[in-house]
Amino acid sequence: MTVVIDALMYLGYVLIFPGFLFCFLAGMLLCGIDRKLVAKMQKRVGPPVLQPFYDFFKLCGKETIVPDAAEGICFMFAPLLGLAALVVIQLFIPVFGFTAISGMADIVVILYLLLIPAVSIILGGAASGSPYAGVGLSREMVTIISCELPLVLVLLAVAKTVGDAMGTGLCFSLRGIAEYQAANGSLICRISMLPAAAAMLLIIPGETGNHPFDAAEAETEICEGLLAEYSGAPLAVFKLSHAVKMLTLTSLFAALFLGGLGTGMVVLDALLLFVICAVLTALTISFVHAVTARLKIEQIFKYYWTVVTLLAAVSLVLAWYGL
Amino acid sequence: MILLNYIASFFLIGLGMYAIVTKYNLVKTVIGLSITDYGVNLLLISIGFNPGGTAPIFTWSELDYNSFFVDPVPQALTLTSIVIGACVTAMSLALVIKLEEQYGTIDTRQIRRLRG
Amino acid sequence: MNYLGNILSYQHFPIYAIMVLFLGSFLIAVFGENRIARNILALLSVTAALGFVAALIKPVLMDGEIISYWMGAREPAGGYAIGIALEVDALSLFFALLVSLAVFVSGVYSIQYMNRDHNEKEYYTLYLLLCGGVMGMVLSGDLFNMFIMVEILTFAAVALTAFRNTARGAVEAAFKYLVVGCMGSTCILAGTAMLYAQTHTLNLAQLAQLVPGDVNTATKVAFALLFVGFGTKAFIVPFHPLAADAHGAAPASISVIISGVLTKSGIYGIIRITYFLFQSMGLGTMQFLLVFIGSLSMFVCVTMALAQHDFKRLLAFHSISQIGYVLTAVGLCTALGVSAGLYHAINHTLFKGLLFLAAGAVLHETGTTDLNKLGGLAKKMPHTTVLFLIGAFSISGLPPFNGFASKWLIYQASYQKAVESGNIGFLLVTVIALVTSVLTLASFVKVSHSVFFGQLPPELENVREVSWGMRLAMGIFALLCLVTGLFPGLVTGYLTEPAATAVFNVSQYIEAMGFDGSAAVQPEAGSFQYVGAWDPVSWLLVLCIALLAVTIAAAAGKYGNFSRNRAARREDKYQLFYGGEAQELSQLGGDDLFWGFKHNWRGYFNYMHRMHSGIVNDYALWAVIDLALVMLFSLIVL
Amino acid sequence: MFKRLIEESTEKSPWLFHINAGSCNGCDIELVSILTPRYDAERLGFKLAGSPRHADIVVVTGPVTKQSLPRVLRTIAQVPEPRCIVTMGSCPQSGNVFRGSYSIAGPLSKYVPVDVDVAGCAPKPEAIIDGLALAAKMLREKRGQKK
Repeated sequence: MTVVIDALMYLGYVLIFPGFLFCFLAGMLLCGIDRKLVAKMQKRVGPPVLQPFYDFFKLCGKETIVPDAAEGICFMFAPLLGLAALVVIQLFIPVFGFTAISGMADIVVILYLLLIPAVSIILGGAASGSPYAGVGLSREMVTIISCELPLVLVLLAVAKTVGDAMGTGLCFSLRGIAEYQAANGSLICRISMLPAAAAMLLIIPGETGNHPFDAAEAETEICEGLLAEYSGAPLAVFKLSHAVKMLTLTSLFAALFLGGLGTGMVVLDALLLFVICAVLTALTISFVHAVTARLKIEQIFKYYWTVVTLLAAVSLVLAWYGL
Repeated sequence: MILLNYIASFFLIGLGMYAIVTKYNLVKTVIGLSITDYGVNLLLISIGFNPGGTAPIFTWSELDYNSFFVDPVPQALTLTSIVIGACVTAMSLALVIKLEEQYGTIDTRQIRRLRG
Repeated sequence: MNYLGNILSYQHFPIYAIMVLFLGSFLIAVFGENRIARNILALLSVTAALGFVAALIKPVLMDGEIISYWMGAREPAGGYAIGIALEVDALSLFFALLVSLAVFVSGVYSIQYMNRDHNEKEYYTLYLLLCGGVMGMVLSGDLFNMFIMVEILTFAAVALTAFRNTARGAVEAAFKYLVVGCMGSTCILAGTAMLYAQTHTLNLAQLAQLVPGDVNTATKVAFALLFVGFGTKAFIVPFHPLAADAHGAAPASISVIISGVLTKSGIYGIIRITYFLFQSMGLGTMQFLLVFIGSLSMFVCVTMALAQHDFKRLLAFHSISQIGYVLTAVGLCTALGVSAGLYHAINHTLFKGLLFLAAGAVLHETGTTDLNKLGGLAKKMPHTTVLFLIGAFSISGLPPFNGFASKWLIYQASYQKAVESGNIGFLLVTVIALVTSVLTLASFVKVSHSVFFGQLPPELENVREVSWGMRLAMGIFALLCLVTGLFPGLVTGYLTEPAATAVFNVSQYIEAMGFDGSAAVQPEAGSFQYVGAWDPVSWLLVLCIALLAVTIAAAAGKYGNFSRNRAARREDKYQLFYGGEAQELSQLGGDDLFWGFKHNWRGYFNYMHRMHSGIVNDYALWAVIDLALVMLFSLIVL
Repeated sequence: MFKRLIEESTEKSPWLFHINAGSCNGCDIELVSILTPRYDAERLGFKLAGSPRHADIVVVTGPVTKQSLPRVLRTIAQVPEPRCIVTMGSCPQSGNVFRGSYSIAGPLSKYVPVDVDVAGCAPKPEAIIDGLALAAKMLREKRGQKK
């Protein structure tokens, strides 16, 4: 009997919270808030907050065209894989004290799991056979490389700080990080973590491929790159994935640096997480979008491997000497 | 074991490597390989040499702690090494012939289709 | 009956495993004219070798026994080992398992892969000679014997590199490999000679007993010579260009052996001399040497691979990059590090074998491996594509494949080492390893786009899927990639941890041969403790549930509702969008795909391109410089 | 319910793809101007898509020259159903001052059924938004017809 209840609970985690339903609603709302905020910052009225939902459902109702040159199975299956992988990452990221199945993976695993959605979009685009997708693929991959180095440094700095405090030297476990923060307050209160948090904030728009780091999906330049040949439902799934990725990265930030804010009640925590994610989105994605122009791909690389990496490295060195 | 032998054999090894590094002629490269081999052979044979020792031909019953003989193991090793050296020379010369056929030259500076 | 029982005792299995391969080689040389006889002989000997090695798992890896085998029953006399010995501890057997597995799969693949070549007889003779050489080397308990086997395998590898001697650059690659490889072999022999001069023995166990207590200039020089000699076999930096040349020219089944097995034999040699003969791994400087060379190989080769546009050459550079991971992990000198390194060694054999076989399949069907001439093969070779992708994901370390499991351990080991030793340098190693991993992913994205996705050039319209035998061989590797990735506990528990324990148990190794091992210096091993958590099976389960949910939702929403009418597909609607123009062939070449990255590093890339000049003298010069530096290093620190 | 959601959404999220068929750029600039803060068509869900595969509404400007005709038709064919075709400015509707020129193949309605004509040279942004909103309504009807 307990087995059945356990199984149902896990199914609930996957399907409702923090799985699909939460991802879908929260991600789409974040996307809507982002668009509204950018519009407000540009003195426009902007689309309704529910606009991403309209877009999603409209795309679901459109015809799906698979080009003759495309490899059909990969082309159609890649979006689904990417979405599923993203939702699974969201499952692993602890929601303050609520660590449903976070014990299964640590931060290095998260680092690699974050590659799967990117790889799936790359494979889908490559399978379409479009030369625009080829250019997009190249840029997407370079963006990933750019973000990887600072992200690695940030994660290592967090691991070191938490590990020092727990006496084990280093701690990769997400559950460990969540528990440490629940007991000792958020990591962002430590001096050594401030540059890391700043670096992480700068990484978020790059990882999600938002403006100004959206050279890979430059719609005016290379016809949205990897998505050039996608239409209808698969495109809807990719747009959804993009929204969920925003949620994932902002909640990863919350889990790494703001873990001490939890109230202990799951429903409240979920709401709190959403509010934090929205604030972070406004800060990192909308604001940066409104004030900058798109960077060229080699500028993105240079920016991440100099400024952001330096920030993260400072944090790591500070953490190394126990500040 | 005499220090001079060490010096001589390492001189030979060094000479061989010098030839491999500086000579642009394939045949000279092969000669360099051979010289390196000879250097090692000299090293091996001089290790086993005992001044005044007898030939190492005994049966178990004859062997006692007073017998003074040249160490037989390095000689066996040297024989093997000479054979291998001959193989290296033969094989590399065969390859040189093939290279000459395909590239029309035996200058290493022009045999560089694989690079980067 | 008793006699038969004696013959079938597992004590004899190591020599049988070596013998069947050499025997097969000679028999094929004699009777190999007949195609069927040749194939049966080759398959029989590789299967038998695999069987003999597999039969040793129980006593050696699980029960921890060390098999010592004196050829001709010549036991040591008067305290000195005169006879030739085989000594099989968990480490040797671990590598022997890798060898026999790779050899077996590559043998299965060869049967149909080589059917368009002439001189198949010579191919199989040399092939089995190569396999026997590697097998003999890892099972040997005698330094000179190791040298002989190294020579045999170098010879066979050189000959096989030049096997398709009409192919572009095959002979050139073989010659370069021969020159530098023989310099390496000569170094090994010189080192052996100098050790013999000091200790008057060639037996590894006895050397391990005598050498560390008597470190003088001669043994220090011998260390440098042996290290560089085995380094050439492992193709670690600065010997990596040779690997690239050799892999590019050799048949794919040989590339599997060279990258999966021959490089491992070099790593095996390095472990033997550093951990066992000189017992120097306790020294921080010695760890620095291994980790430094390993990290350098890791990074230099992955960047070199990004600049390649030949499928097999690219794979070759990646091969050395992964060897860098193995060497780095082994050089950390912790139980977790060695275990992680050996785990990565298995995985490297599996995924790199798979990738080379996939490259071979592409070459077999299309006749080229130039990334700029290929494209869109996924529609023509769907199975090969899937198998290639499994290999590519494995090597880039995407969960749940095996590359991730071992890399994950390596990151932990290096970071733990950094924290424990307080040395920030090891932290850099973790960062380099993580960045290398994502660069590896980048270059495999490039390959999959340039070869399997994108558009199909019209001249490849008639390409077909490869025959079942080749797919079977790739399938075995792919399955093993998945299994070793999904059950890391099984691999570490039964294979790598016993082997890692053996690495740190030098005195046992010495005593198994009847010598006194009480004085052996053993470094502090630490425990196999993980700082993170990774549960691939549960993860896969959750992913499957998620994927199922998405798929059901998609199916309910008529997701796959698109036109499958072939006749309609010629219409404009189903052509690619080219800004309004009619569809034409436009495939992005592999050369400069990651321009944004390369542009920022153009100084480095241009410099590397100039350095890899392709002139054999330069490579020989690197070898000499490397030797000089290592010699200086060992004279100072050892 | 799902069906109704889709039908509701179809009207509220029309994405535009703009084809210049030999236009003088006057209309093109006016089209972009509807997305500016002053007119902000994004509040109705309008968005410029990068690729015809993503679009719902194809906006054609220019008199459809002989050179551009096959490209225009091909691109329109690549837009997935349901789709609306909007001609903007007088050129694609009548040929405007270019009418009768040797190089003009237009008007566009000779080749494909045009749903909405927004007249003017160039049309006012208000007119454009009005026309596009009309096209968005037609999108919903078209979807209803298909089912």
